[in-house]
Amino acid sequence: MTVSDSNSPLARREALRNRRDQLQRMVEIRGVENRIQKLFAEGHVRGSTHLANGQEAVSVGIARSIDPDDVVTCTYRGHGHALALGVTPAGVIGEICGRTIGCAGGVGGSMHLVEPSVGLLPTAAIIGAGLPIACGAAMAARARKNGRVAVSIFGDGSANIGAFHEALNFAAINKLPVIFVCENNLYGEYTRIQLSTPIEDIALRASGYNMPGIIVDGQDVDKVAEAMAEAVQRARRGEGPSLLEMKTYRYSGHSRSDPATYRPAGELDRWLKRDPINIFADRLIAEQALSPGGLEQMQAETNEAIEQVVAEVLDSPAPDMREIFAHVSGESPGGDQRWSFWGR
Amino acid sequence: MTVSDSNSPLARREALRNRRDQLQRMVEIRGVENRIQKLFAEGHVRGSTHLANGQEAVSVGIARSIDPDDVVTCTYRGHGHALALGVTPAGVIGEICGRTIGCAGGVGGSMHLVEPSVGLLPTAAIIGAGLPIACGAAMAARARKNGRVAVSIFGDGSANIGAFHEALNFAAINKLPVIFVCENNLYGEYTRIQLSTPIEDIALRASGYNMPGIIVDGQDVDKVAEAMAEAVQRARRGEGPSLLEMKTYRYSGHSRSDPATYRPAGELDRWLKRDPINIFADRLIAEQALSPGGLEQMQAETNEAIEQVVAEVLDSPAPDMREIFAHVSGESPGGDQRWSFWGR
Amino acid sequence: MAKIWTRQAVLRALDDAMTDDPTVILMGEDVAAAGGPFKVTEGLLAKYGAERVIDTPISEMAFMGAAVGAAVCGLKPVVEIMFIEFLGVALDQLTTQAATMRYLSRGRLTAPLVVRASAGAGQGFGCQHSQMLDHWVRGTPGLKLAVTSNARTTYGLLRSAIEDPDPVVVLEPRILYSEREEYEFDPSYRIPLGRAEVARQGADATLVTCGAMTRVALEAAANSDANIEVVDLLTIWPWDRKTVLQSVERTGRLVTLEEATASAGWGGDVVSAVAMEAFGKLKAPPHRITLPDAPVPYNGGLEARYLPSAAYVTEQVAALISTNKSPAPWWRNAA
Amino acid sequence: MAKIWTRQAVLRALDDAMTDDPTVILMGEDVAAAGGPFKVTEGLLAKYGAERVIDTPISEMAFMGAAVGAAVCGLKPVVEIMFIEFLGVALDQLTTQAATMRYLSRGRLTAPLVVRASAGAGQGFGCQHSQMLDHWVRGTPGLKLAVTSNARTTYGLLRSAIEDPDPVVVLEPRILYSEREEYEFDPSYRIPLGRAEVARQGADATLVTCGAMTRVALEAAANSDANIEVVDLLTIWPWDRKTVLQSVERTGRLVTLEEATASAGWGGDVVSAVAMEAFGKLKAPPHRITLPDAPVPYNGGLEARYLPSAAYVTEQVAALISTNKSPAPWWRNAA
Ligand SMILES: Cc1ncc(C[n+]2csc(CCOP(=O)(O)OP(=O)(O)O)c2C)c(N)n1
Ligand SMILES: Cc1ncc(C[n+]2csc(CCOP(=O)(O)OP(=O)(O)O)c2C)c(N)n1
Ligand SMILES: [Mg+2]
Ligand SMILES: [Mg+2]
Repeated sequence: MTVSDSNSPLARREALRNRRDQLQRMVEIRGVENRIQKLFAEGHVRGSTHLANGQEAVSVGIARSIDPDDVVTCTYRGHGHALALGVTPAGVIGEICGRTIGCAGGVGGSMHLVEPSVGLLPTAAIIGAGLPIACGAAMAARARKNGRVAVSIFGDGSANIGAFHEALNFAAINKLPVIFVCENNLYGEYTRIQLSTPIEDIALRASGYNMPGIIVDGQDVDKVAEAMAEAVQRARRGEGPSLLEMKTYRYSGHSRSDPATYRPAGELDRWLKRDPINIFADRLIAEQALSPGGLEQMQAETNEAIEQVVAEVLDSPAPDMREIFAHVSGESPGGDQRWSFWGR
Repeated sequence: MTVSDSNSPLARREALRNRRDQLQRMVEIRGVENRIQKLFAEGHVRGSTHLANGQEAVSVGIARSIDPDDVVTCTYRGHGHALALGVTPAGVIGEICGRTIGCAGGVGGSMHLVEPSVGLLPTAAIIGAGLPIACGAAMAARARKNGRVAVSIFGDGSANIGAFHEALNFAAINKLPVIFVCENNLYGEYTRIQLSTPIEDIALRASGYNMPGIIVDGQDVDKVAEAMAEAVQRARRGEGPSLLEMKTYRYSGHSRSDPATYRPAGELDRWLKRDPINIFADRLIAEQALSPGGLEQMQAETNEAIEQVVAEVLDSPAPDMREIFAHVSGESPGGDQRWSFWGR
Repeated sequence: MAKIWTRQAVLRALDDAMTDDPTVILMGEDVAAAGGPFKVTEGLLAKYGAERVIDTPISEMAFMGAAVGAAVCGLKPVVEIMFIEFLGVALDQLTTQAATMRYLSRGRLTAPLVVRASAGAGQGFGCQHSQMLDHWVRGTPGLKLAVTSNARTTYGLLRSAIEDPDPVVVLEPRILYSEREEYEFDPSYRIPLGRAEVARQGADATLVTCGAMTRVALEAAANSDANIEVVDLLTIWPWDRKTVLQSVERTGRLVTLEEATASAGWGGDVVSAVAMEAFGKLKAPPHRITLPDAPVPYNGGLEARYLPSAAYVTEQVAALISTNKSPAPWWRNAA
Repeated sequence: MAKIWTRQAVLRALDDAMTDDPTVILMGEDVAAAGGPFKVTEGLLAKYGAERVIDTPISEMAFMGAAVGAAVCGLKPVVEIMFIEFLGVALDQLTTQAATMRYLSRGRLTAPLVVRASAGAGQGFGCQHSQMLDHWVRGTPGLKLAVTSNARTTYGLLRSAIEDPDPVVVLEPRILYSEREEYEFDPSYRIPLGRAEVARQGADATLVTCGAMTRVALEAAANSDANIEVVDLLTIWPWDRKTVLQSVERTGRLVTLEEATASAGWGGDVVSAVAMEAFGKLKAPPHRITLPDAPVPYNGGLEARYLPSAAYVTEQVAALISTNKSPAPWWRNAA
């Protein structure tokens, strides 16, 4: 079994109904991130990459709580979310390696993952850009009266950019079905949150928009999913947006070149003790949905499958030069591939 | 006695120590605004003008609580603030009529009043622009350790723009000596606040920045001044920024062409009953600082003086064509006029 | 034929587009209940309801970004930026997000939104409310940029912009809103994006222009002893090389008339393209008439001098034709 | 002489300026404690303290605006915009507020701030982190805009920018940070803003360029059979007409090499100015080498093709000289 291509993004998404598959997806995210770090060292990755090891419960918790028809905007730190939402490991790794097999055909790169069939708009490299875009997706959903919601995922540091404020206010005044998910991993680049933000909990800001602001344990996939489900229901009922703050942690530095020496001693270790994969694996074992030792086996299998994907990716072609000109505008070559949300 | 040119902006500012002069300044603002409306109808004013009748207590309350060395940023609705801070009626009316006698030499217009000698930076025509600029002025003051503060004045509608959020956060995290003054006159252009903002009190948003947020009766010049004085002291003590929300009302429409038909019946009347000039005049009479009938006499005298200023302005020259090219950059003609804050 | 105000043409184009296509929505500050700061959306709220005609908070980033998201998800948002300067707080959503949507999704997602913005000088709005600023957007791959020049082109360009599959910016010279012309609305009328118009035929020189400068150019041509061809670019990105080149090949002389400083104006692009492709056909150096390198002044006399007048344009073109040399701008001596 | 990295030149320029002038402060995301995302401010926090080297929240509008206010009140802020694209959320403060401060106050107030931004393609950062975007700023009255091309010009331009009485944007091609050259720091060295340099003398054609394209131009010239003069513009607004015109009058041919799409690039302005003023001296049409009208692709092979290579430039210039016709760009056949 390979982790990828046997499964479509949609099928991968549907699989998340199963709790064991949720764990497997978290393991997959961890494995892919680790492998990308290695691919970078091996010279297969250009520019920058932003890993999300440690934040897997947020990704999977969100993905399992919304439908593939719901729309998601997200940032450059998007590998985990893309995988959780359904993008295949080949789609992610392929994109990061600049191959046609990548989810953006290799012209986007690590910061621009995309998969319309599971609701993922191109992840944005500009801080704050995704929040207003999610508002617009929510407007479109409401206009269609189809009960769809939009989710915007961003970081703690991004809660200081103007677009955050404008989007939350805009969503609140229009009672839009949108859920703002702040992944508070305590750092924006190399700066700890208390040096950039005069409050500890981003969720507090929700009150300035008369919107619920909920603090969530981002290391527990069930807690994430519960909080999400509640916000999603609220949105679907027409009661408007919510701000969820996921307390989480990134194990790696900000980007590929960051050793994260700015972190206080012991902080990483404390977070490792609340590793989201371990927490969930232990719970599944308690639920008898996983046998003791099952996690280790799952990890081994998954990593092996990822190796196969990597081999496949590295074997696969780079885009043709003509792709430079394709899909720039409606007049460009490339043909009409238009995805129609909710038009199916 | 003319209201203008016998007095420098600085002298006019110093005069505000006197309570009777404070009332007179409020009366002057009202008179100038009314006269500008007429000047517009008479064809002497181009573009747009934004009057602040009804908001005079905010202007004078702020101006009397800070020193001429403190720095102020403000918006296109700035005639009243400029007059209160010390700009002469000739400086204001002259600018609005595009004459060299205007405080920006007639090249700025109604939205761009300026007078460095009393701390007024050019008023900005872009919503939100003044808030970050005030933060910078506060940084410069702190760098000089001179105890100066910066004040940024803006409207309720402006509390929804990204720059508001970024500036408040920036000021808070840096504990800058800056006071954010929101004139909540219930409308942003033709839109009532509850249609653009999901909360009633802008002051509430201060909590998102761990900053005091104070609601102030903006029709009472003493209340405005007290709240300002407290915030200014806090800032001078190094305790950081404050957000003050002045509850006030503009009697006119948004700009010269707006009849303000969107206002609910009776609203204007209710506010007129709490007219800031009457409130303060009554108090001065009670304090025996003004004789009964003193207000009417003051109004008559002031309006007469304003007429003289108008005559003077309309008699005064338009700028020479060469002013188009003056002061564009350091290489432009116009000579070095550089004002040095705190360098005196 | 009726006399039509340009602002009526905006309204009519929006109205007709909303009738034809139920996915068209309008967003902006005071566009709904108040009928628009320039009264170009009057009556649309009553006709189409609050889900389609939407007053926004003062949050250009929010509603520009919302337009991107709504467009991707199947609506056709038409956003009003009241004065083009306000794009300075929201440019990212347009040039970085909307413009790359199709590219990054390999054609699977597009952002067919329209940004309408009033722009330009002449009315005493001062230096922060009087610029064209097309250079902020021009040349961005994935976007289109048009400028209206009267009621007819307003209608024709707006209808095409709203039907375009990509993000389009339409600059509406504010000064034209209250100008009138004989024009009969035709709901099927379109001006294809990317196509220029020969607004007046002539043999001695090609005067390429757009926006409010088009009427200046036409007046200049009418008052000129020379026989001047006037080309209204209409779409300034991507612009119609063919029409311009054909005209210059006929006249042998190229003059651009731009409401922009020289280093920001589109004329550099047009002149250089013509120089590259029709060098041998030019009888005289190409010539640009632009604004001086200074902010827009408020005072009426200064603003009138700051903007190219018809008389000045006539004079400049005449000098070019008679000397086959590029004449100096008026400020070379004045400044 | 020592081998100097370009990033060291940034650091040294900032360091020397801060030593010479106690009003110089630095602001930006991670410029202080972390020494800068590109490590060009390392050690400055320790040396000058937290009041002068300031880490900011992710709030470009706030710190760009704060720079304006601080500059007006007597400081000399040097702001880092990590990637020039981020200016898309803060452009207003620069082009509308800072740029009009002097004008609106009739010379009483000025905003002598410097915006340093990394810019340009070549490293696989993708289409939202790889543009030059100088067209957002170019032509704005009251601003200046320079582009560095190596360690020496980085030092010389930055020192001048910091000493300039007006707001200056300095674009630093990111790809150059990790390039080295022989250079000896001289704390008194300055490159006056507005002055171009003849980087290589030649007689057959003038190749005008700037930024990372300067080394491409020099390599192209070195590999060419023709004798190509290379002019490094350095300041692209306002740019040095005299140096360019003198060169073109000598060589009779003008080629611009721009890291921009044609409709956004500065070359249109340069070509049109030269065409206006030196039309009779041109032996061949002026020619522009630009990027194709497409976003910057991520894949390494595509990005390398997307950017003009030295070989391509050599070829284009050779074709121009041999045919005295403007050669077609590579993509005319490829696309
Ligand atoms: C407008 C803008 N400013 C700055 C950046 C550079 N930048 C990229 S990631 C980042 C930190 C973001 O921190 P946070 O929001 O906490 O997200 P995290 O990376 O922790 O997931 C910054 C400053 C950017 N991409 N866009
Ligand atoms: C960025 C920006 N967007 C929109 C405008 C247009 N505009 C000018 S005044 C105004 C309303 C402002 O309302 P408020 O902040 O309440 O101030 P008030 O006019 O009531 O004093 C608007 C939307 C602008 N100048 N700048
Ligand atoms: Mg973070
Ligand atoms: Mg208001």
